[in-house]
Amino acid sequence: MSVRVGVVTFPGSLDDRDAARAVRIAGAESVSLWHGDPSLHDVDAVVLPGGFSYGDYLRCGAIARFAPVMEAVVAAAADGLPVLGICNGFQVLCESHLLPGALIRNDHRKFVCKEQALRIENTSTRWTSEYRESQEIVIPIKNGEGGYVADERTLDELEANGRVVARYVDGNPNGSYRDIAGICNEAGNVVGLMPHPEHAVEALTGPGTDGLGFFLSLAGVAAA
Amino acid sequence: MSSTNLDTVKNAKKTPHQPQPYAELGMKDDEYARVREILGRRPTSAELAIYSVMWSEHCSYKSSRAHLKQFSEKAPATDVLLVGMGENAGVVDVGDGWAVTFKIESHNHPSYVEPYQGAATGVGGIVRDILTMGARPVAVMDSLRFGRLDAPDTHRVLPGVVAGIAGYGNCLGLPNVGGEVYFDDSYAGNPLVNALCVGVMRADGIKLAKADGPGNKVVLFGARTGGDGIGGASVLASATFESEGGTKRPSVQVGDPFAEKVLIECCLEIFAADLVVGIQDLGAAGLSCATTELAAAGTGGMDVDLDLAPLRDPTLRPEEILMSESQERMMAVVTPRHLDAFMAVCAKWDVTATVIGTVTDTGRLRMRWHGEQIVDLPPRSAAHEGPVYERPIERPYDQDALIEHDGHDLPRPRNGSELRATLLRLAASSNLADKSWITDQYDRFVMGNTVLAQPEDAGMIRLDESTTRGVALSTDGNARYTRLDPYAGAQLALAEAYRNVASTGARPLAVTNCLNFGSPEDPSVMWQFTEAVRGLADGCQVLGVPVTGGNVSFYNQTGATPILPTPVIGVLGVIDDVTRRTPQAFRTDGALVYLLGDTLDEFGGSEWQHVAHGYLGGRPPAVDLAREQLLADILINASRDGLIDSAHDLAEGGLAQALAESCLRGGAGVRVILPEDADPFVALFSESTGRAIVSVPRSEEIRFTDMCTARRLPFARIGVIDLLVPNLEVQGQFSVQLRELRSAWSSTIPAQFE
Amino acid sequence: MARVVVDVVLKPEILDPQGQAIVGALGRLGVHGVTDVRQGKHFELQVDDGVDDDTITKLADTLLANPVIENFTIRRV
Amino acid sequence: MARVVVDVVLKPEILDPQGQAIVGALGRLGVHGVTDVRQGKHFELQVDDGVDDDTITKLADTLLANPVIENFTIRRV
Ligand SMILES: Nc1ncnc2c1ncn2[C@@H]1O[C@H](COP(=O)(O)OP(=O)(O)O)[C@@H](O)[C@H]1O
Ligand SMILES: [Mg+2]
Repeated sequence: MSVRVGVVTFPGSLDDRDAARAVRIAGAESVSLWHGDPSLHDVDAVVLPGGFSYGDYLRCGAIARFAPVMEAVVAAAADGLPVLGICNGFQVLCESHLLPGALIRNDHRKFVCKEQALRIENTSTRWTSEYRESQEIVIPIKNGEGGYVADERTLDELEANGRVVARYVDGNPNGSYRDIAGICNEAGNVVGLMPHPEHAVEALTGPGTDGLGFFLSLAGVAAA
Repeated sequence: MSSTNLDTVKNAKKTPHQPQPYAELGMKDDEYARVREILGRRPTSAELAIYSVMWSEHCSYKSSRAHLKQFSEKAPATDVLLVGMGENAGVVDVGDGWAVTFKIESHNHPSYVEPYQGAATGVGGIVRDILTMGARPVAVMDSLRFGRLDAPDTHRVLPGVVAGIAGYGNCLGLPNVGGEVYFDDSYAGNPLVNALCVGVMRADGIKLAKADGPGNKVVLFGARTGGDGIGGASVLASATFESEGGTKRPSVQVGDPFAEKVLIECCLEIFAADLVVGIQDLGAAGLSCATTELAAAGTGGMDVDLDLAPLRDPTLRPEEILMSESQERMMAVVTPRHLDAFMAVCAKWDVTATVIGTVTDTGRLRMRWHGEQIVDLPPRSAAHEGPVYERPIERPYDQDALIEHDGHDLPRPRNGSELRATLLRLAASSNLADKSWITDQYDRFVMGNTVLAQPEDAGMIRLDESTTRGVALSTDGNARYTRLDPYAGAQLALAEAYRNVASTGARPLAVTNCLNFGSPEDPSVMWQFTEAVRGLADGCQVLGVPVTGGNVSFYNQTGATPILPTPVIGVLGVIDDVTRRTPQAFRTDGALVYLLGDTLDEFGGSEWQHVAHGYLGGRPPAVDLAREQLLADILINASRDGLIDSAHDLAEGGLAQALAESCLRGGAGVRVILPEDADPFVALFSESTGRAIVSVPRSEEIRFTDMCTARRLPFARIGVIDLLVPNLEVQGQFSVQLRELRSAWSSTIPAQFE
Repeated sequence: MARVVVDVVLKPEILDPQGQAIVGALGRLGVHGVTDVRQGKHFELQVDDGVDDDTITKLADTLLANPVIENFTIRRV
Repeated sequence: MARVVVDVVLKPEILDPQGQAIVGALGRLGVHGVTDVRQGKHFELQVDDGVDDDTITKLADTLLANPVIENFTIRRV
């Protein structure tokens, strides 16, 4: 039986289709989860996709955090359910306190969409085991509020425990502290990532297929 | 508001001589007289509101309608058009049961007043037009014109416009796949913001804007109606900025892209369940437009209870409700049987939906307010029978002189080092420079179907992940050419968009257009306009691509000085296998670079004339539409048969700029050998049309050249790609390192705004 | 050195999608009794003592607020 | 009915690119003597009389501000 991955749709989610497609291309089954439904329908993992939930008018992810589905996600994450938050999903994870820190307005104050190089620094999470240690990948980044911030202590702690999952290389696109592109929780099942691996799963429509590893990792780990 | 000072139909009959502010609403004496004649009495103030906005230039096309007819009269025979001009947007059959709808529209004046919101709501409006046809919007493009790059007003307007397009389009989740940005003094004080949207549907899912079936319910859904944008349609779009003065600024519409995103998903669910008889978006002229147009196109009558319209501001008067341009609203006609299901979908998406009326067969649009009749009119008279003007037309007095002083004696670069400097200077000029400071603010990946996006010659979108079928789109317009010869200028814009689409391997199918001009009351502007329309209609006939719709924007001027005449033409093409698309980048080591087409000494209106000498004169490059068709055929066949690795059309800046762009895009060097008999300056910088450069892998060279020979397309082998030596080298003339070229090309725009 | 606060709010007739989004979220949060929210911008300025009110008004009118759609208030604190 | 204002500002240690951009623009505008600008958010709430300060504090702390990066103040006006 293939792995079942839930993809949450909040009002204003945009990359939910792409995330579902990435899940399918990786050989898993995608299951749509609706923000207002508090059940996770027995999925093996959850993706919180990119977009502008509730318009992101107040603060990115601030309102989505209160959706009924998030209560279930928070509880299941504590029990080890793999959760990947991409872009807006990362913001939702921070607002929900599943991950430390916050994402603020890009330092250049513009939305930025481009192909971005990253280095994968932790390959032991549920979402990154397909990558080689220090592997450099190129996937799209697109955000207006992608600057990762946290206090020094938190940052030091993240670094010390290998919880920086991915770091920007060849230039920091948004002013993130310590070039951080993605982090995980202590257990490594919850990962937040600003760039978009789901837009790099087909050579035809993305910069390549470097993003597929996130989805393959999950399929592999869960199958093991 | 008490009903004592309410202007009812009864009251209007009793007080025929009561003075009415029709002039302030932009109506002429004879227009007002015609309304009285139609109604057999004076209009109520609500009726006056309806007629004044519906008969404004913006909504009634009163100055242009007589001329736009040519697009139908000269339309080429085609079986791809499922819905032609006259609906919210045209629909084209792209094969396999798929249909595509696309349209471009202007939001120039609002974008000057409030750049962010003006541009944002421009995107929102065109997206609703596409949605209304029953399609899922799948991509947007934007065609922009500003004053000089270093002008203070450009610094006020450009960042806001770009952020507004980005803010709205990105939040809707629509990839932005292309557009244009040009700078010219004539747009200082009157920028152009034209937004295009394309949507995809199954051919049997087309929806139309009609209120059919007496007894069916009229539902207003989406955002609540507020006091924003009141008078926008007639005041903002039909008068010059000056007359509004600095103090009493018109109110501006603020967009809510989140509300629109939800509205899109809600509508698509409603369409999928087949719950509407007819549907119309609320754009310019808001409820006035939606009710009159729906009624006019359907059974013919409608009763509306205006009290039921959900309001954001409870103090609004009925006239204001009718004129409000609040965004993110739609109107649907729903059978009583489907009403509950319709409402349930709206509730699921948290979209406010309210029945405000009923379809009738009375032939009258009737509205009530606080129990009183305030509107009773024949809807066609407002929607379709507005005034039509044959405005005076006069060729500008300076037109001959402009052509005669063709700049043939302007000093030209004479040696390799001067040619090199010219290449770098042009590449760094505002119109040719890298636009990624702008386009990097647009999401081009969302939805996962973007096959090509800016800076490619055309944007290309896969229709759906279940198919390899796709569409390609390009918008083009060269206002300097059009100033020199508006008939040719419109055709050159058409030809360029057509060529761009073909360069990617897609077959051009259909056309949309946005005609941006000065005041139609100025006979020389009207001459430019009519020449451009004639040129476009004739060009479409020859190329066999029908005009499916578009938009006219008049009164683009500062004081008495009009903008350069700017027809922006969008061409849509179809490709059955997107994996065969041809990109622009040089990418194959050792591949041979061929120049297709003929190069003549043509510099009228060229970028070189403009940049090197600040000059505009002469004739624009000659149009040869038969050649364009032949070139397109070759590009499409070569793509299908895998004969070429890259293609790039030649336009502003000529061969030199095209080579530079293909090199920079691929990070690949090229060694160019110009034809022996060629004048190097002309070869590199002329803007002759009907040309493209392609790169041909050595293994395909014979097949490719045989095809060109057989079809009699002139071709010349001009160089070879070198992945190891990152230079653009023109042998015997000069060599430029790509690093130097890239830095010249890519620093111009950031230097202004960072 | 003085501290000056400039608050910028949308004009009442202008749609405030941000405020609306918050009102919408309140119900889900279980907060009752908040009937309307408008969202604006808040600026805290450090100014030299010589800077007069006119200068700050000009600053607010040209840079901090967009007078086409926004109003502002100035407070010295 | 009461009006309550909540102002939210980034904590001092968090970089404020928008405030910095305004400081940068001041010079070009010819405004001198403004040495620092921080940009935050300003909320105007209409609340029923029964709503107490605790409720508003909770609202500010969970929804209007993100305490990881922001501080807030509450004023009844
Ligand atoms: N330049 C043009 N070429 C062809 N059709 C046009 C042009 N300008 C306007 N039209 C058509 O006239 C009709 C009314 O246009 P418009 O008022 O822009 O529609 P909307 O109601 O969406 O604002 C549409 O069908 C449009 O396609
Ligand atoms: Mg329309």
